[in-house]
Parts: sequence; structure tokens; C-alpha cells
Amino acid sequence: MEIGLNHYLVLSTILFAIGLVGVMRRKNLLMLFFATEILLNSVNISFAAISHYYGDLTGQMFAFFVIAIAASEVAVGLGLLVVWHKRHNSIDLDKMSTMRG
Amino acid sequence: MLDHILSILIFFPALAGVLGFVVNKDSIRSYGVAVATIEFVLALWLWFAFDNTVSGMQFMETIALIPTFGINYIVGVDGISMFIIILAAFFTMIGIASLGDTKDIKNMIITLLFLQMTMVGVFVALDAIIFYVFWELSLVPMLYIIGAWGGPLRIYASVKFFLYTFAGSLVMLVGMLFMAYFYYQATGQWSFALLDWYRLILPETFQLWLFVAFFFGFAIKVPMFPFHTWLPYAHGQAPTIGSVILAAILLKMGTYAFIRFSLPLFPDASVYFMYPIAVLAIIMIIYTAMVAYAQKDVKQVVAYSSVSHMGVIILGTFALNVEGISGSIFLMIAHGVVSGALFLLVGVIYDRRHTKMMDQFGGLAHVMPKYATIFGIMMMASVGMPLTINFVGEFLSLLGFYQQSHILTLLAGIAIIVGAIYMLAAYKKMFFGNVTKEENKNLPDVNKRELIALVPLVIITIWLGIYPKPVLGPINTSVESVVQLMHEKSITEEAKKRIPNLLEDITITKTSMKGAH
Amino acid sequence: MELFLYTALFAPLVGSMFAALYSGSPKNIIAGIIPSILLGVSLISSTILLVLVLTTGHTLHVEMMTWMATGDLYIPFGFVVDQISVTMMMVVTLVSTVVHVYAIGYMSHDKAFNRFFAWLSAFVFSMLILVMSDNFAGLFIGWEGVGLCSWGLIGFWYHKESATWAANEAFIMNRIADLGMLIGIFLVFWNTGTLQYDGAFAAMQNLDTDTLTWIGIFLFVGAMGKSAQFPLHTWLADAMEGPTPVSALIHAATMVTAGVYLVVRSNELYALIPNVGLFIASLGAFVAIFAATMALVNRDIKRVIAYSTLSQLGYMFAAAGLGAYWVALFHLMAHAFFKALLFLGGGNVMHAMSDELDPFKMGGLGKAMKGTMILMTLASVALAGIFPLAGFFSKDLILEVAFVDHHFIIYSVLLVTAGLTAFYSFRIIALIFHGEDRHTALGFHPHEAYKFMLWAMAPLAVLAVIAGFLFKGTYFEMITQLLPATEYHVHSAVTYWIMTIGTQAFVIAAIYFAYKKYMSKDIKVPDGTSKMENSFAYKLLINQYYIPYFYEEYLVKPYRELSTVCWEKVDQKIVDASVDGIAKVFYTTGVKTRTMQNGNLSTMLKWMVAGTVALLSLAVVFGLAARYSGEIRLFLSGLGV
Amino acid sequence: MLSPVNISMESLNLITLAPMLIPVVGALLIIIMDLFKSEQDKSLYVMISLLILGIDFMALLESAGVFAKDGTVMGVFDVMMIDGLAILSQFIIVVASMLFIPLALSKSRFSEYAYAEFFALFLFMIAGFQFMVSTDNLILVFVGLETASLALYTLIAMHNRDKSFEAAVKYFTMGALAAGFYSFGAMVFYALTGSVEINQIASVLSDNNYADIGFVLVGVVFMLASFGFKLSMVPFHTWTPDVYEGSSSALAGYMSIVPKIAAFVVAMRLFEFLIHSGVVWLEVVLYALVVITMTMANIWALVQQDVKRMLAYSSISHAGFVMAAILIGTTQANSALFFYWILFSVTNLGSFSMLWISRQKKLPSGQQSDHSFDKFSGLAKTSPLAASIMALFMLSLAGLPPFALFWGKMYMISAAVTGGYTVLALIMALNSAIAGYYYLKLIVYMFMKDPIIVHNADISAVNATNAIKTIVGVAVIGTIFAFLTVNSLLEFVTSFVYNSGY
Repeated sequence: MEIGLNHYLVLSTILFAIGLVGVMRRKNLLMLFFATEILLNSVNISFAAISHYYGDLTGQMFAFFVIAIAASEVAVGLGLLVVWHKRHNSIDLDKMSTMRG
Repeated sequence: MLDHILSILIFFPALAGVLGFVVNKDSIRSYGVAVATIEFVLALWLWFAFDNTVSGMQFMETIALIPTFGINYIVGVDGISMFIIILAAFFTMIGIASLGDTKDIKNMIITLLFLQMTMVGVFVALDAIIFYVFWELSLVPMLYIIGAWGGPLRIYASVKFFLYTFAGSLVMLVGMLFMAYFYYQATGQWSFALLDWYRLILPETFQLWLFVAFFFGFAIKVPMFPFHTWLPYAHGQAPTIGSVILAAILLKMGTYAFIRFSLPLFPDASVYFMYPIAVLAIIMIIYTAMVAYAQKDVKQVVAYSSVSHMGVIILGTFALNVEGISGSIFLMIAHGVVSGALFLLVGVIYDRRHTKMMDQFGGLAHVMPKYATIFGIMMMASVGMPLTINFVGEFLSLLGFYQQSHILTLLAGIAIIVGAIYMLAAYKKMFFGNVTKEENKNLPDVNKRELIALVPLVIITIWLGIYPKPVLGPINTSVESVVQLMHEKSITEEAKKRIPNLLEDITITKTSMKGAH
Repeated sequence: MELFLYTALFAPLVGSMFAALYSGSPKNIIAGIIPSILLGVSLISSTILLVLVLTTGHTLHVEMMTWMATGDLYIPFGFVVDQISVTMMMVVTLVSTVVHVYAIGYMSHDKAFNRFFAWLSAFVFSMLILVMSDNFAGLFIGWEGVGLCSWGLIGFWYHKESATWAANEAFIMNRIADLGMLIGIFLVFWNTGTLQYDGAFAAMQNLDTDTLTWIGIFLFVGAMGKSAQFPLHTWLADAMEGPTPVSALIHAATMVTAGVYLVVRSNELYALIPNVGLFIASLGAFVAIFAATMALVNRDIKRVIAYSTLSQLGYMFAAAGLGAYWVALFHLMAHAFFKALLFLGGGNVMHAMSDELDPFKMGGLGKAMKGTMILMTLASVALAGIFPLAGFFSKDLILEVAFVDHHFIIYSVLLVTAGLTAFYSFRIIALIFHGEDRHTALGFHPHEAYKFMLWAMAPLAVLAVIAGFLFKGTYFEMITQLLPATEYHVHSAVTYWIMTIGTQAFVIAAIYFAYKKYMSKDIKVPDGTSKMENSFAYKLLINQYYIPYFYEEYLVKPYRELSTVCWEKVDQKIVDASVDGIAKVFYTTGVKTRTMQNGNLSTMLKWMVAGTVALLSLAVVFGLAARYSGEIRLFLSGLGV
Repeated sequence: MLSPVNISMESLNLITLAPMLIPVVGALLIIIMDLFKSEQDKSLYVMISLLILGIDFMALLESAGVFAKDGTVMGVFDVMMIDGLAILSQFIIVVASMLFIPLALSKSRFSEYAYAEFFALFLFMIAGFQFMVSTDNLILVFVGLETASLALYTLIAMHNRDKSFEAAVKYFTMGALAAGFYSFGAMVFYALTGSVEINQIASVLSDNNYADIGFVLVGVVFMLASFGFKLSMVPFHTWTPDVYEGSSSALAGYMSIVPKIAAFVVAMRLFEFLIHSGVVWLEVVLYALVVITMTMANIWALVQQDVKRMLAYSSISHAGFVMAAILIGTTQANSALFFYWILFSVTNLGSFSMLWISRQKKLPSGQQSDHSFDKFSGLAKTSPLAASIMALFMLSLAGLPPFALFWGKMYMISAAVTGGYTVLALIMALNSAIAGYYYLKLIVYMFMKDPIIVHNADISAVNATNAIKTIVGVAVIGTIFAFLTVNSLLEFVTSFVYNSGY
């Protein structure tokens, strides 16, 4: 059998789900960021696939933008992470709950 | 100037209040008295300039405010509202004049002046939103007065007062918006002007719903059973001046609004809800009178008594005939005068003994004869003795409602019994018997400053009791037009039957007049 | 002529105000004299009016000003002087003048002397309003006014708990009746369209009987309150807490007869509803004997006289109920004279005995106070209805009325009552003035009252004697121009004589018996040991048939408790608590659910995902539903939905 | 063999980019200045950004004029879309920013304002928001959204206190998740319709009249989730209170206004057509979201001990209140949205600036948080004017006439009424009543209690400068005399909304 659109979509959905689970389960900030990356990239896959399926470039354009944004997000995120680690030398989420209620 | 007299009446006190911040603390009282007196004189001038023969609105002013949404600054006065305005001005005056030495008196007087603005505003507003603005705004100064100068529970009391009324009036606001929307559907343009709404004839179901919506706003303000529980707290905690204004004017907003909005806008609904509301009113009358009898705090007695009297006012309003409605309006004024005076009197003794518990007193008639006499007169007025101001109102209200239902009136009439019971009991506890408490032995009798406030009230009580015509006349003229409007607007047979058609009645009136002579 | 009307009406008011000016200051004789003089003026002008009415037969009707006018309602301050009201005016002004003068002496030692006269004159004014006004509303003004004044006067010595209690009781009981009256007035207005007597009565002629009956009943309820008819009678006896002149004026001569006046005034109404009339008559007869029995055993002079007043009121109502309005009015007048006299005499005795009221502790006072004895005896004779004193002409007339109208039960009841009346009146006379001297032992030193007080009482005495045979004719002439002139003649002279003489004999027997029983040597102050005092009947009577007890236990107490419940349970626990409850619900939800915001990032993320998943599942469900809507509909239809 | 692309510059219509480019240029300018001479006083940057925003404002007026003349303008390969909503929202964004920037001139020094980057980032953020609102292309929306958000995270973090870092991290992480949702949602729509332009998506969907509604809904769900996050709809709101508490009061006030309006506009573009084409599911879900958000946020606000957190929750509930407009979807409702938000921003900026004014550098003993209620107790005694102003803002937020927000509330409820959502109208009204309690709570503390904490300085002035006072003054005047401007504002807003077909 040859790989159709749906396979891609299913794959990306599965990846997205994995990402979500990661986001929920991970207590380590770094892991959390990885999870979000998975989320975004899973979407990229399907964008590429769909744009190929429709034969117009919009989807791929979108994918490129997503990649760019993901990159910049990582930049900001890591920056925050580093500062946090400097101050508390831990990147555990559960330590991070001074504000509540 | 006379063309803008109403706007002047509204905004003069507020302006004076703003300027009052400048006035030195020691002379602020005289400033307040001066301002209030000017306001009162203006109000009297309004009365003299008022044309008693005209039934409609007078001194109307219209300023476009939000024409795109049909909100305009429209004010006007007729026989129904005029006297309450005068009363408001009067009570602010004597209230400030009789103000004892209170802490930061400056804020108090300025607050009172702002309160006066809102009070006058409510009674002259002829645009629903303007009415609503003043209606809500009046909560703030009262909140401050109770909360800042009140007793131990003052914060609870003031917040309860504010939120309870606020919640009710928000429902009313929804009702108003609906009303405007219906007007929009009917005429294709937005309008919140009352006089426009009067021309609108709604199907009965709409009337019922809208009536209910408005009812919440008004009933909580009145306050009608079972929405009355904020009142005892407010009165119990408020300083004397606060209770006086609250009882004399603010409560009247509710009953006034019933006559101004509910009756003419929803005649059929008014008829439909007449019996339920009458029953509520009767519960108010009897039940609260009993509660009043159980009180140990004389101020609470007066507070509950005013709930009881408001019941009679409501009853008269929903008599839906000229006698009843005129009576209820007159009773508003009467109750304003009497309960205001009673609260002042309670304040007098509170200033001397710093307690309001009746078991602390007894035999005061020996030590404070003048005080006892004035209190006695006011008590008898509140009990509804003929030739006092209250009797006219109660008599007319009950007389009016008797046309609608005999048995309910009979029940409501119990008011004159239970009223006598709690009032006489309270008076006996406070004034009769021998002076038992040592600290009561040499209490000073009422002093000049207090007499300034009390004597005019006594005079009004008697004068209007013997000769109510100057007040009753204009009221009657305006009420007749309202009733006629209701009769013409009403659509159901029931309503047509219940609400008299004055144009026919005129003949009967003539005959009865002939019979009279 | 209007001048005299206004003078008669307002002179007392002026007097009252004058006295009121002094009410703050210590006793001042002026404050007593001026009102008395003004009352004299009022009396004179009433007399002039009486003469006018008598001679010309004209009646006076003035309208002073509008009181209330709204819608169809029009109530003026209007006053009418016709045969009825002028009679009442005479009675009121005369008796009150006497009482005022008397009170100057009686109250001379009271520090609240001035206040007393303020109240007293005010009372006279409201009484005059009551009898002179030309419409029901005006009547109601006076009605409430006299109630107010009686409240102030019963509670005159407000330091006495009993006095203030009695005052409030009187006021509230009257209020209960006034409600009935008010309803009656409403009925009159909505059915006749006016409250003016003439207009209303004219319109009543063509109303259906039911309405009229209701009007009649409600108005009479009002009358019952003021005239202390059963079951609203208890306040009258307690009202004796007031100073004696008050009892004489208000609770014997004038106020309590207002009810009778009302019935007489609305005779045109009651003429149309004889059933109600009959009920009134029966109630009157019942009250007559009911009160008389209580008077038999009571050991308080004033209360005895009060009960006798009550039973005499019963007579009046009996007459009025039977349609003999003029007779009722006549008895009202006569009774006013001798009963006031009796009370004032009682006042003298009280003074002499320094406010001791138990006749058993007196005895033989006749030596010390001859004048008082003579006056009181006269009054009692008149009350007993011995020829030729006033009582004979008025009271026996009522008996005749009952007889002639073939209401034999009423007749016999009233006859028995006549006997009882004679007995208890002379019981106290005997106990007070004759027999052993029991007071010196108890350390009393009685003395006769001031001369001028006795002189003040004299006119009443004279009237008590002559009012009957002198005035009856002229009175009849005058009154019957307004009231139905029903002559009551027993058809055969024989029966008439038998009746009259029989009655007289019966009464005299009763008097003799009273003297015999209570002048005997072995009368001593009862101490609850004697057989009679332990008998059931005695207990029943001395406790006034346990009616006050019943009221206290089953009306007053429950009301007090119920109101406490209303406040503490209903108002605070239910109504208010529910309001606060709503607020509390919101607040507690806040406190409970704020934990959702526990500050932990992964919880937050979980919430976000959870929300998304929830929406997603909703979406899927909806989507499937949309896709398979056909099948679902089929399925549902299978279920018969 | 590709054919050469030739496109006329006119059709590009680059002028539509002007309003967004101006802040970008300004940001670059600031950075360059910093390169040449660093450690300059913040006032310089404040004034420059103010000027730039002023120019931006001019450009907006220009495009507004264009719109008024000949309707919606497309540009740059029809990616840009300058319609009424875009212009209105940009007005709000820019004006709010102009009101915000001067707050940087606080008396006590705060680290973030020392950096030129702060202002540069700020301008970038504004540009991002402007892009976000002035397009219906999901890509550009995404780009704008992320630009703005990333800048915002950094701004929060620059406040340089533990709490602010925590806030930044939280906001960032959840933002990343939201971004994921957004892109997934966009993907679904793209998959369904083969387009990322909202109006084309709409037309395609309606052409095959929502054949596979299920998938549409999946897309909608993800969009709802991501915008729910931006608009802090319950249960996507959890970040809001923490972030507000963590960041400086001024920035918090800003965050309660500008990002939300941008998100509102996009949400409006995205959901309106779905609702109008009768997607019942969305209607129901939105209804539920709106009610829950309003009510729960109010309830949580009741129990707060810190004024700032209280205001955070209150702004959540206000957002929910306004979200109702999108549910109702009539022209009146949509214009009510903007109308409400304008008045809301005036009042809310005012109240947050009052907090900002009273912000101490370090906490006195006995005071739990920066702005705990105890801090304000008895304020009326120490500084009556400040207390009265604060009270005024509270009353306005509570919707007490005739202050600014009342008119917004009234018009919004009226929109609900005319839209046939009676029950919703009642719920909205009663929520205002609940809200009344916690606004009143602050007034009670200020006017009816005696001072609890001894402040060594007058707390109403610890951080006050003329600049800040001016802002507060503007807010006060705006709040009190709103009723004079309401009419023209309504006409303006309504015409713009109506002409852009919403």
C-alpha cells in the first residue's frame, strides 16, 4: 500500500497527543519545552502533507513560519530557564508555586 | 431662571458640596445650613410657581445626552413628585441644622449635600436612564454615611444595604432596556423617555414580565416583605441623620417609582398582580408590626413600624383608583414627616444616654416632659390619630383599596390595632412608670437645636392633618390623569373594570357632591 | 346663630390650650378656672341653641371648611345642630362644666393640676366634635379624639403601672372597635358615594338589605367598643384607675354613651334593618344583667358604679335596638345626670377615706359627710328608678317599650336587672354611710369635701330629681321632629298600673333587702373565710366571669409570644438568613474552588488540556450525532419519543 | 520554467503596512541609539516611544479616513485587511500604549526601565498586535500573536523579581501550548478548505454547507482553546492572576486591555461566521464559556486578599462579559464590544495606575503582598483624594452610573436583550451585583476602617510623579465625564463596525 494523506494526518495527530501528554506529565522545565516543540512540529508534518495534497504552497509557508516561531520561542524559553536556574538552581516545576489562590 | 429651576434644584447642592471642601471645618455647619436653606427656599418657590390646575408635567427641561440610543436628560415635576422634593429639601435642611457634634462633620455635610442631589434627581427624572443614574447614585452617599458614622455592625449593614438594593435595581435595568427595545420595535427609534413610554401599549404577557422586572428594583427599595431585612440593620446601625433621610425620603423612591413606572406602563399587569401584592402588603403591615412589638431597641421599633406603614402605602397604590393613589402619595409625605421626626426623637435620647434599649429608660415623662409631649404627638400621628397628617393618608389608602377588596382591606385595617399596640407599649416602657435608672434621674430636656428640628415637624403634622387641601389638591389633579391614562391603556376586560374611568365618573361625582350639600 | 355654634364648639379647645400652656409649670389655679369659665360659656351658648331649636324647630347646619377632597370623596368640616345633637351638647357641656368646677377642688392637691385641665377640656372639645359633626368622618375624628383623651386621663397618674396599663388597654380595645367603624364608613362611602349623614341616609333608602345589614353591623361594632358592650367591656372597669372626675365625665356621662348616640344618629339606617336592631337590643339586655351581676359582689365603689354604668348602657341599647330611639336618648340624658352625681359623690368618699375604695372598711360615714350622703342617696334612688325621680321616667319607659313590643324575654331580663340595680346601689350606700363605724378602727379620719364642690354637684342633683317629670313632655315634642315618634302605651290601663306599681314594689323590696343585709351589726371586712366568699358563684362574679383572665391568657400572652417568634425565628432565622445564605453560597464556592489555582504550572497546563479535551469530546459527540442524525431519529421514533 | 512574477506596486498597496511598520522602525531606532550611547535616562526612551506612538496614531487616523471614504482596504497580496475592526482595535491598542508608557516614569527606580530593550520590545509587541488585528490570514495572525506574546513574556521577566520570573515562565509555557493549539486548529481548517484566509474558509465551508461538521468543530475547539487562553476564559484562565501579580501593576493593567482586544478581534473574525451560519454547538459552548467565565471569575475575586489579584479576576470576568458580544453577534453587540472595551480600558488603566502609584519598593512589616487590602485600610484618613479616586474607579468597574463603565455595561446588556438572549442579560446583570461586593470591599477598607499597617510614607505618593498623576487624572476625567462622549463614541464605533460588515 502507498502512504496517503490520512497516514500523515494520523501520524501528526499521534505526535500531537504525545506532545500533550508530555506537557502534562513533565515536571522538568526543559522536558516541557521539548514537549511543546513536539506539538508544533507535529503540526508541521500535516501542514506539509496537506499542502502537497492540495498542491498549493500556503501550507508549507505556514510550516516555515511555525518553525521560525518555534525557534524564537526556544530562545526566549531557554533564556527564562537559564535565569530561573541561576536563581534557584533547579528547574523543577513543583518548586515554582509561590503565587497561588 | 424658573425654566431651569429643576436643574438648579438638582445640581445646586452638589456644586455647593464640591465648594464645601474649601470651607473651614469649624464653619462648615453654618455653610451646610445655608446651602440647604437656599435649596429649601428654591423648592418652596417651585411650589408657589407650580400651577395646581395642570395635571401634566411642568418646568420640563430636555437636553440631548445620547440621542443615538434615545437617552436624554429630561426632567419635569408634577403634583406627585413635587411635595416629595420639598420634603427632601426640608429634611436635609433640618437634618443638617440639628446635626450634633459628630466626628469629621465636614465629610458628613458634604455627603448629605450630594445625597440631596441624588434624591431630587430621582424624583424629577423623566428619562428612565437618568432616573436609574440618580437611583443608583443615591446608594453611595448613604453607604458612606452608614458605613463611616454607624454603630458596631456598620460595615455589614451598609454593604448589605448597598448590594441588596444594587442587585434589585440591576434587574430593573434589564427591564428598562427591554422596555426601550419594545419601544424601538414599535416606533423604529430608541427612547428611554417616560412620556414616550406612556404612549406604548404592550401585550399582557410582556407587561407581566416587565412588571416583575421592575418590581424587584422597587420592592427591595420600599422595602416590601420579604425583601425588608436590610432595613432594620441599616436603621439600627445608621447615625440619626442617616436613618432620618433614609426613612423620610429614600424609601419613598420605591413607592414613588411604582406610581411613576409600574402603574402607567403596565396597567393590566398591575391589575393582574394587585391581589398578590396586596397580600404581601398585608403581611408587611401585620407581620412587621408584630416584629416591632417584639423589639427591645426603640430605634428598631420605629424602623419596623416604617416597614409596616410602607405596607399601607403599597396597598393604597394598588387600589388603582384616585382615592387610593392620592392617599398613598399623601401617606408617603406623612410617613416621611412622622418617621423622620421619630428617628430624630430617638436620636435625641441616644445622644443623652448612648443606648437605645428601652429597658434602660422608664419614667422619662418625669424628667423630660417636653420631650415626652413631642414624642407623644408623633407617636399618636404614627398610630394614625385623626387630625394628624398620617390619618389622612391611611384613611384614603384603605378607603381606596376597599373598592377592590373588602376582606383584604379588613385585614389591612388591623394596622390601626397592631400599630397602636407596639407604639403604646414602647411609649409606656420609655416614658411611664417611675424613674428607676440612676443616670436617667437628671437628663436635660430637649434643647434649642433639637427643637429647631422638631417643632416644625410637629406643626406640619398637625397643620396638614387638619388642612391637607394644599397638598392633596395638586396630587389629586395629577393622579386623576394617571388613572385615566391607565384606564385608556388597559386592554383586558378585568383591568377596564378595575380601573375607574373618570370621564364617566364625573357625573357620579357631581351627584355625590349634591348629596353632600 | 353660627356664632353660638362655634363658641360652643371651640370654647373648650381654647380652654384646653390655655391650660396646656401651663402644663410645664407647677400648679396654678388659673389653669383650672379659665377652662371652667370657658366651659360655662360653651354651656350657655348650647343652651341658647337649645332654646332656638326648641322654639323655632329650626336646625343649624354649617360647613366650616374642606377637610379631604380627592376623587369622588369630599369630606368637609361640617357641623349640625339639630334636636339630637343639641340634646347631647346640653348633656356634655352641662356635666363637664360641673365636673370641671368640682375638679378644681378634687385635684387641688395634685401637682399635675394644669395638665389635668388641658386633657379634660380637650376631651370635651372632641366629644362636641363627635356629637356635632354632620358626617361620619367628622364623627370618627371625635370618636378617636375622645379615645385619645380618655387614654391620657386614665393614664393620668402615669407613674402607676396599673393606670398606664389600663389606659393602653382602653385605647387598644377601642381601636379594635374603631376598625369595625372604619369599615362601616368605607361601606357607606362606596355604596352611597358620600359620608354626609343626610346624603348617606337618603341614599340608603334604596340599597339592598344585605349591604345595609353589613353597614349596620360594622357601625355597631364601633359603638360596642366605645360603649364597652360585651365582649369589649373589660376596659371600662379598669378605666376606673383614672381620677374620679374623669370617671364621672368620660366613663359615665358622655364618652361611653357615644355608641348609643351613633345608633340613635343612624336611626334611619337601623330602622331599615330590624334584625340587627333586635340583635342590638338582646345584646343590650344581656349586658345589662351581666354587668349588674358583677356589680353585686364587687368591693370597689368605683367599679360598682362602673358596672352599673355598663348595665345602664345595656338599657339604652335595648331601647335603641327596639327602635325607641328617643327613649334611649332620654335615658342617656337622665343617666348622665345621676350617674355623674353618683361618681362625684364617690369621689368625695375617696377623698375622705384617703383613696380607700373598699366599702367594707367604711360604714357610718353619714355622720361625717351628710351632704355627700344625701346627694349619693338621691342619685341612687334616681338610678333605681323610684317615682318621681329621673330614673323612673327613663328606665321604666324602656321596660314598657320591651313589653309593648312583645319582647317579653328582654322585658323580664330588664325587670330583674332593675331589681339588681336597686340592690347593689343601696348595698354600697348602706355599707358606706350607715351601719357600724368600721373605719376609725382602721385609722381613717373622714372629712366632708369642700363646700363649693358640693354646690357644684347640686345642679346635677336637681336635674336627677326633676329631669324626668319636668322635661319629658317638651323633650318628646322636640326630639320627635327628628326621630320616629313612637308613643309606647300599654293598651289597657290596668296592665299599665300593675306593671308600674309592681316594678316599684319590686325595686323598693330590693332596696329594703340591701339595707337590711348590709346595715346589720355583724358586717366586718371580708377576709375570704366566710362561706359565701368560697361559693362558686361569688368567685365567678368577683373575677368578672374570668373574662379578663381569659383575655390575658389566650389573647395577650400568645400575641406577645407569637411576635417574639416572628422576630427571632421567622425574621432572623428564615427571611434574613436566606438572604445572607445566598451570599454565603457564593463565598464558600469561592473558598472551595480557589484550590484549582494552586500555583503549580503543570496543574495549570492540565486544566488547559482538560478543557480542550472536554470541548473535543463534546464536538465529537455532536459531530457523530450530526452525521448519524437520520439513524438517531429512527431510533428515537422506535422508542416512541 | 517559471514565468517571471510581475506585480504592480499599486496592487500591493503598501500604505496598509504603515501603522505596523512605524513602531518597528521606532524599536530599531531605539536599539541603534542604545548602541551608540547606552545608559541613558529612561525618560528619553519614554518620550521617543511616545512620539512614535503619536506618529502611529496619525497613520491610523489616515487609514481611518481612507476606510470612511472607500470601505475595507486589502493590501500586500491581500494579506493585510484594513477594515473597521482593525482600525478600531488599533486605536485602542495605540492609545492604551500611549497611556501606559508614561507610567514608566515612576519615582522609585525599577530595573526594567533602565534597559532600552524594554521600550524596543514594547514597540515590537505593539507592532505584533497591530498585525494580528489587521489581517484575516491565519498565518499572519499567528506571526503577530507570537511576536507580541514573546515580547510580552520578556517584558514581564524584565521586572526582575522572583515572582515575575515565575509569572513569565508560566505565561510562556502555557502560551507555547496555546500556540500549539492554534497551529493545530489552523491546520484542521486548512485541511478542510485548503485555505488559511478566514473569509475563504467561511465561503468554502458554507458552499459544501458544513458537510463534515465534526472536523470543523475539532478545528473550532482548538481555536477556542488558544483564544480562550489569550482571553483568559475559564478554564484556560489559570495564568492570569499569577501573571498579573508577578508583573508590575502598570504592565498588568496594560495586559488586561491590549492583548485581549487583539484576541477579541481575531475571535470575532473567526467565530462570527460560524455562529451566523448556525453552528449550534458553538453557540451552546460559547454560552456556557461566557457564563462560567463571568460567574466563576467573580466568585474567585470575592475571596482574594490582594487587590491586584482581585483586579486580575475582575478583568477575567469583564472579558467574559464582553465575550458575550461574540456569542450574540449582532452589529449592536459587536460595537458594544469595542465601546465597552474603550471605557473599560480607561477605568482599568486608572485603577492599575493607582496601584502603581502606591507601589512600595519593599514591603513594610505586616503587609503580605504588594497590594494587600490591609495596605489600603484607612486610606481615606491619610490621603482622602487618592482614596476617592480609587473609590471612583471601583464604582465605575462595578458599573455604577454615571461612571464610564456603566454605559458599556448598559449597552452590552441591551445588545443581549435585543439579540434575544434574555436569560444571558439577566445573568450579566446579576454578575455585576456579585462583582459589586469585592469592589465595595476595597472601598470599605479605605473609607470605613482605620489604618492597620503603619506606613512610613504616604502610600498614595511613594511612587507618584507628575507623569503618572497626569495619567491618573486623564483616567479620572475619562471616567467621570464619559457620559459626554458616549454619544459620539457610539456613533463612531457603530459606523466602523457596521461598514466592515459585522
